[in-house]
Amino acid sequence: MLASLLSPMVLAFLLGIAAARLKSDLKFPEGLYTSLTIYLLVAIGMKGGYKLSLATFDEVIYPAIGAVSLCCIIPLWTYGLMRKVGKFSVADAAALAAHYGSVSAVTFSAALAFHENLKIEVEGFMPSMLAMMEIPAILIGITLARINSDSVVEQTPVKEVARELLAGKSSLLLMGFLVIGFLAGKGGWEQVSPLFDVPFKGILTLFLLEAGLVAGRKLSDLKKGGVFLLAFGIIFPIIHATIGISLGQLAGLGMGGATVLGILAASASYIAAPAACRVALPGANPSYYLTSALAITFPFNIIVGIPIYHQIAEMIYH
Amino acid sequence: MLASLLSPMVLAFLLGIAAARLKSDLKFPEGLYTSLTIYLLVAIGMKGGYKLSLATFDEVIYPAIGAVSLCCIIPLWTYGLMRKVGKFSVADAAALAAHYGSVSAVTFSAALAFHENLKIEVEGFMPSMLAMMEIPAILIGITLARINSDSVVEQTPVKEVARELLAGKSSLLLMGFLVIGFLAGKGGWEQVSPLFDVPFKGILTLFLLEAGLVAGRKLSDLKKGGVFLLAFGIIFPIIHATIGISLGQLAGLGMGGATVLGILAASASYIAAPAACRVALPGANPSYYLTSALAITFPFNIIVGIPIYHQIAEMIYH
Amino acid sequence: MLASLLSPMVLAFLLGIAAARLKSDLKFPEGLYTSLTIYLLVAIGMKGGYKLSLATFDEVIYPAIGAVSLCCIIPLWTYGLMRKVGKFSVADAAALAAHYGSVSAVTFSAALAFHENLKIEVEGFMPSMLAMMEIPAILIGITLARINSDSVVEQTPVKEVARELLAGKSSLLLMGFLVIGFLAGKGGWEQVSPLFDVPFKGILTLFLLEAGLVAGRKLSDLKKGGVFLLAFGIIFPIIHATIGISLGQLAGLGMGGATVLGILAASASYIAAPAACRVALPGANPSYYLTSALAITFPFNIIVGIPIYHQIAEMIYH
Amino acid sequence: MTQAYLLTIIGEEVLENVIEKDIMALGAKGFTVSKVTGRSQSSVRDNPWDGENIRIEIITSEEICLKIVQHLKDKYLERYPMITFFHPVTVLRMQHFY
Amino acid sequence: MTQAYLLTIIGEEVLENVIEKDIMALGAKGFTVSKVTGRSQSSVRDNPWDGENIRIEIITSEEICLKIVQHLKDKYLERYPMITFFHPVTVLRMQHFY
Amino acid sequence: MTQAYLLTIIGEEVLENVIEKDIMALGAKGFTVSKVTGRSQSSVRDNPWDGENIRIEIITSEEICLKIVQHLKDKYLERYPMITFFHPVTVLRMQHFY
Ligand SMILES: Nc1ncnc2c1ncn2[C@@H]1O[C@H](COP(=O)(O)O)[C@@H](O)[C@H]1O
Ligand SMILES: Nc1ncnc2c1ncn2[C@@H]1O[C@H](COP(=O)(O)O)[C@@H](O)[C@H]1O
Ligand SMILES: Nc1ncnc2c1ncn2[C@@H]1O[C@H](COP(=O)(O)O)[C@@H](O)[C@H]1O
Ligand code: NA
Ligand code: NA
Ligand code: NA
Repeated sequence: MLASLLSPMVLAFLLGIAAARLKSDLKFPEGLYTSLTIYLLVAIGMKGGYKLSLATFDEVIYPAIGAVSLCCIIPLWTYGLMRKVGKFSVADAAALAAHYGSVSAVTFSAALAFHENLKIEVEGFMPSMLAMMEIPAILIGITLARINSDSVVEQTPVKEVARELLAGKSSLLLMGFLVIGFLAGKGGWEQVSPLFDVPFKGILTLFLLEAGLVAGRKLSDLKKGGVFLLAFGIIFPIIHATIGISLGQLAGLGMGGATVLGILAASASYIAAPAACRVALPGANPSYYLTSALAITFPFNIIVGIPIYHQIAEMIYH
Repeated sequence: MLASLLSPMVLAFLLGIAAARLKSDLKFPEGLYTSLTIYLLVAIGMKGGYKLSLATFDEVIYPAIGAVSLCCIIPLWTYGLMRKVGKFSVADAAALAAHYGSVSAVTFSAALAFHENLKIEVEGFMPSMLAMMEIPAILIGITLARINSDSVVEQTPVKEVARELLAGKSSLLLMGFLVIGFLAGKGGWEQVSPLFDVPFKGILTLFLLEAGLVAGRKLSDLKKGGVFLLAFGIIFPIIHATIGISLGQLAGLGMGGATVLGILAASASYIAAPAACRVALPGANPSYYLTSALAITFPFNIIVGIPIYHQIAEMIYH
Repeated sequence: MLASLLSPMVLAFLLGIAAARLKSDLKFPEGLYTSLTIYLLVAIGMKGGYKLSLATFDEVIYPAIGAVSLCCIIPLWTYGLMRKVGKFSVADAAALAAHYGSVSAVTFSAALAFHENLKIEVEGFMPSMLAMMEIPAILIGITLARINSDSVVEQTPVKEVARELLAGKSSLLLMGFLVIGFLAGKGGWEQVSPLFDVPFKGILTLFLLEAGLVAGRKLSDLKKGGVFLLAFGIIFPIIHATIGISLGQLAGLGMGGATVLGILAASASYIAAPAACRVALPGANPSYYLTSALAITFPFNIIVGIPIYHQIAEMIYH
Repeated sequence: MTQAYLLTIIGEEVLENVIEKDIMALGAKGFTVSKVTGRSQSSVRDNPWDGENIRIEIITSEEICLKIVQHLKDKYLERYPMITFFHPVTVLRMQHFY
Repeated sequence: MTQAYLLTIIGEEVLENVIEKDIMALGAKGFTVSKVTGRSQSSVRDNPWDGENIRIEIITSEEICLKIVQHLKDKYLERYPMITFFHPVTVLRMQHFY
Repeated sequence: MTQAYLLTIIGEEVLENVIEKDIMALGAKGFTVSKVTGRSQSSVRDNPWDGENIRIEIITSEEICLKIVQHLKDKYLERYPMITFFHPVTVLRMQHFY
């Protein structure tokens, strides 16, 4: 656990938070942020596709069913909880459901790096789970809002929203390069792995530095979210992770793979979901969903969540 | 041929085209596009210069004569054809001549990657051919316009245009790093090859993704160019490639090198030529030259042209 | 010495100068410049921190005392000289003192690359000297301006300026990643060294190309600085380097480490100092401090200074 | 030289495409876009996580300007962080703009 | 639709934060920022080494506009490369701006 | 505070240097440049392959403004995708601008 805290990735994230608190003038150029995002999605997709080409259908199908179930159920209970207990508006509850049902590619990457450092094997096809889990929850969240709101202002049909999500940059890169990695196979992978594999953790370190800068600035918004959101943003990921790990075990994944599935369940989206919600749920207040996803759940997962879920997996598997 | 279609480079290009057709919001930040361009030119130049330092004068001189002849003749007949058969205006014909006489560094890179994958040797000094072939055709195109147009509005003397082209970013980087690679030799190359050689194909993959995004958007302009331009943009590269390969054989190049020379002849410029034509031939309509260079010839070369030229070379050489 | 001139780094710098003189349209996108800067600072810091974790307190403490003394004394005599001999205003003299007392991370990187090429060992903890030497001189320069100027317009307390400097991006990244490298140790370093170590010299080559572009444009400002500044910008670095090398020997550094300490003393800041002076010393004219730091001392150090200081060190050590 | 109106819209980046489609449909002949960041009492739009803004500028006739403004008011202004304003400018080649 | 003022400030990037703090303290309700480069007889601000400029735009009432202008004049205009200018614009939702 | 003119030119990036040289030669004392993209019925200028646009802004006297406009009209407007427009603004430190 201490070893995990002392990884360059986590330390860079903490440095970013510290820099933001110190009001540092450190700022990543906007182009660099976007470039790093493109890199991470391409690299995850490409490697995952190549690894998927090495896996059998039987290995992949049960984890896939588990993954899709997770991201269909999580938004449902998140929505219910937010409405009943949290007293959030329909739009806000739906947006939170979309974010927590969807997944974070960066948390996923940090999870892979964590396991690599501990030399625990993770099934190579896990990036395909990441790709499958990104979009359904967002569609469910938006649909929940439409069903439950009498004043549906946004008329875009759900089908159109689905098309936009599939063509949205994060899923397009992830799924596109899954396919490319799959088709290009070993020969193709070897041509590009010096860029997409070897320096991956270094790039992730830079990205987490930037993520820390933003998370640190958002810490001052924590009070806007209130105690409820703070508790939710920490407790629910733990619950989701536990369910995810158990489902992963059921689906025949090894401990590493199951932990990563748990971490996917525990993570909240920060690229696809916010963009979709801005357009489809303008009535939802970004303070709620961005604060909880970015300033609570994301740092929690990166810093202490991942090691905790690893402990939970150890308990479940032994 | 299928192996070539399934390379990550070609697949990324196809993904870019698909993304554009799906109206994806994927967009490379402008700084990333420029950075990738700088990288490719520096990397090609540096490696070519180092390889040139290993070659003898005799090896290089005949291919060089062949290369320069190619890029002096191609614009002449292209201009004639465009005026006579295509009925284009002087400015449009001259701009097309400049583009097709000049060369594309990215097509060149794809050609190198193609040969590397097939483990066919290519003379290391070929980047110096790329550098030599970039500018002459553009100057010829612009001169043709001046000679043939009575209403020469643009008074900049050709000498000044030549200076600007030589100092233009693509030729400056390419030729500058050819010299640097030559002077720095093996010791210098080893210091920078981890950046300029090892991840090269990965960077090229990203660049072709971006190129695909633009080519895909331009597909809808195809009709503006008309059937003539479409036919020209496919047939002439094949003719130019065949001539280039034959000249390469005459000049003593191996099959790999001759194929690459053919591909250079077949390729159309998309960095230096458009910039120069905007300034020196404002009367030329970018829809024609950009559409044919970027939406017809470039994709054709990347996807099926290179393997076809390879087949032609096999026939010529065996 | 010739070998040093023919390194890709130095040649790229010269190419940049040439491009600027030829009025090339080559221009790095602003985001690329900032990204390269972030990379260099992170990479230097991270590697230095890791190497520091391998060193003993006794090895580091005397060089550290030497380094801090250097950057406290240099601004004092620079200020005196500028006022008395150069007849500069209080603000201009103070700004020059701040710049020459502080250090340049890029000159430092070039010095490391120079020694690596000659296979001369340099103590791995030298980046911590770089980090320590960045800020004190800037604070001293600003304080000198306040003490000596009756019309102190800028009321920001020095304490506030110090806080801003410490949280300023260059020192934050350098010191932050020193700590991260130190804490993450060998395991951490191995995770990120494919990005932060292996391609380092290639990145430095790109950065020096950009630096050359700016230095080349500034050459035309040389006359604004006058003969005095020209002489100062060349002679003082030599003096500072000699003192630095001697102090390094006294402090027990090997010849490589001492030379690098000398080079730090000889170098002038170009990230932290200009930014701080713009805010705290608006009365100082950037033509003076930027011209001398960027168009005189920086090129001098990169091109001929480093080999000269190496010769001086040879003399002192043998 | 003729009098025309310069209409400026500042709003969320994610809306760029829809707004552009709307204004062209309402009769604008062209537009210019730049990336901006911004802050107001209700929005922080200065980093890629929260999202950034775009500024769309349209030179057009008074009539089309008012039509676009009305459309923005109906469709976006109450629901998204967005502002819009306009003022007269002198242009050359008026046939270019309306 | 009401009349308001669009005040533009063009100055050094390094001053962005302090200027923003100042204008909010003087009563502005928001602002928009973009990166620009520039040149004048006394400044070259078109590369990251010399530093680049920012343009800050504020829509506000005439009164606050003049207050900010006065403040800029006192605090910055004589000491930094900076220019400022303003003109009236028509805005929607005036309560948004002052 | 004096009245001056803010002249805006939007055109192709590749022309940046020549236009800047021209306007300084015609008497402008400075200018500000930003990167923009744009579209019109005859141009798509929103990606680096087609090329992007720049916006050049010049604060100057009415006289020099009109001189520059005339020059643009003669030299560029009919041949390049380019628009230009101007309007009066209030400036401080008028000696700065003309
Ligand atoms: N008073 C103002 N002056 C200039 N820009 C503003 C102002 N208020 C808002 N903006 C811009 O408009 C965007 C949306 O504003 P709002 O709808 O107030 O959240 C902000 O992010 C700013 O970029
Ligand atoms: N006449 C002008 N027109 C437009 N922008 C100007 C003008 N003069 C100065 N600027 C801008 O204001 C910045 C500071 O100007 P200055 O205070 O004259 O050095 C310059 O870098 C330009 O971006
Ligand atoms: N009506 C308009 N409103 C705002 N910007 C325009 C307009 N028309 C053209 N532009 C801008 O001016 C550039 C050149 O326009 P054009 O000469 O019409 O091709 C375009 O790419 C746009 O950036
Ligand atoms: Na989740
Ligand atoms: Na060609
Ligand atoms: Na120094």
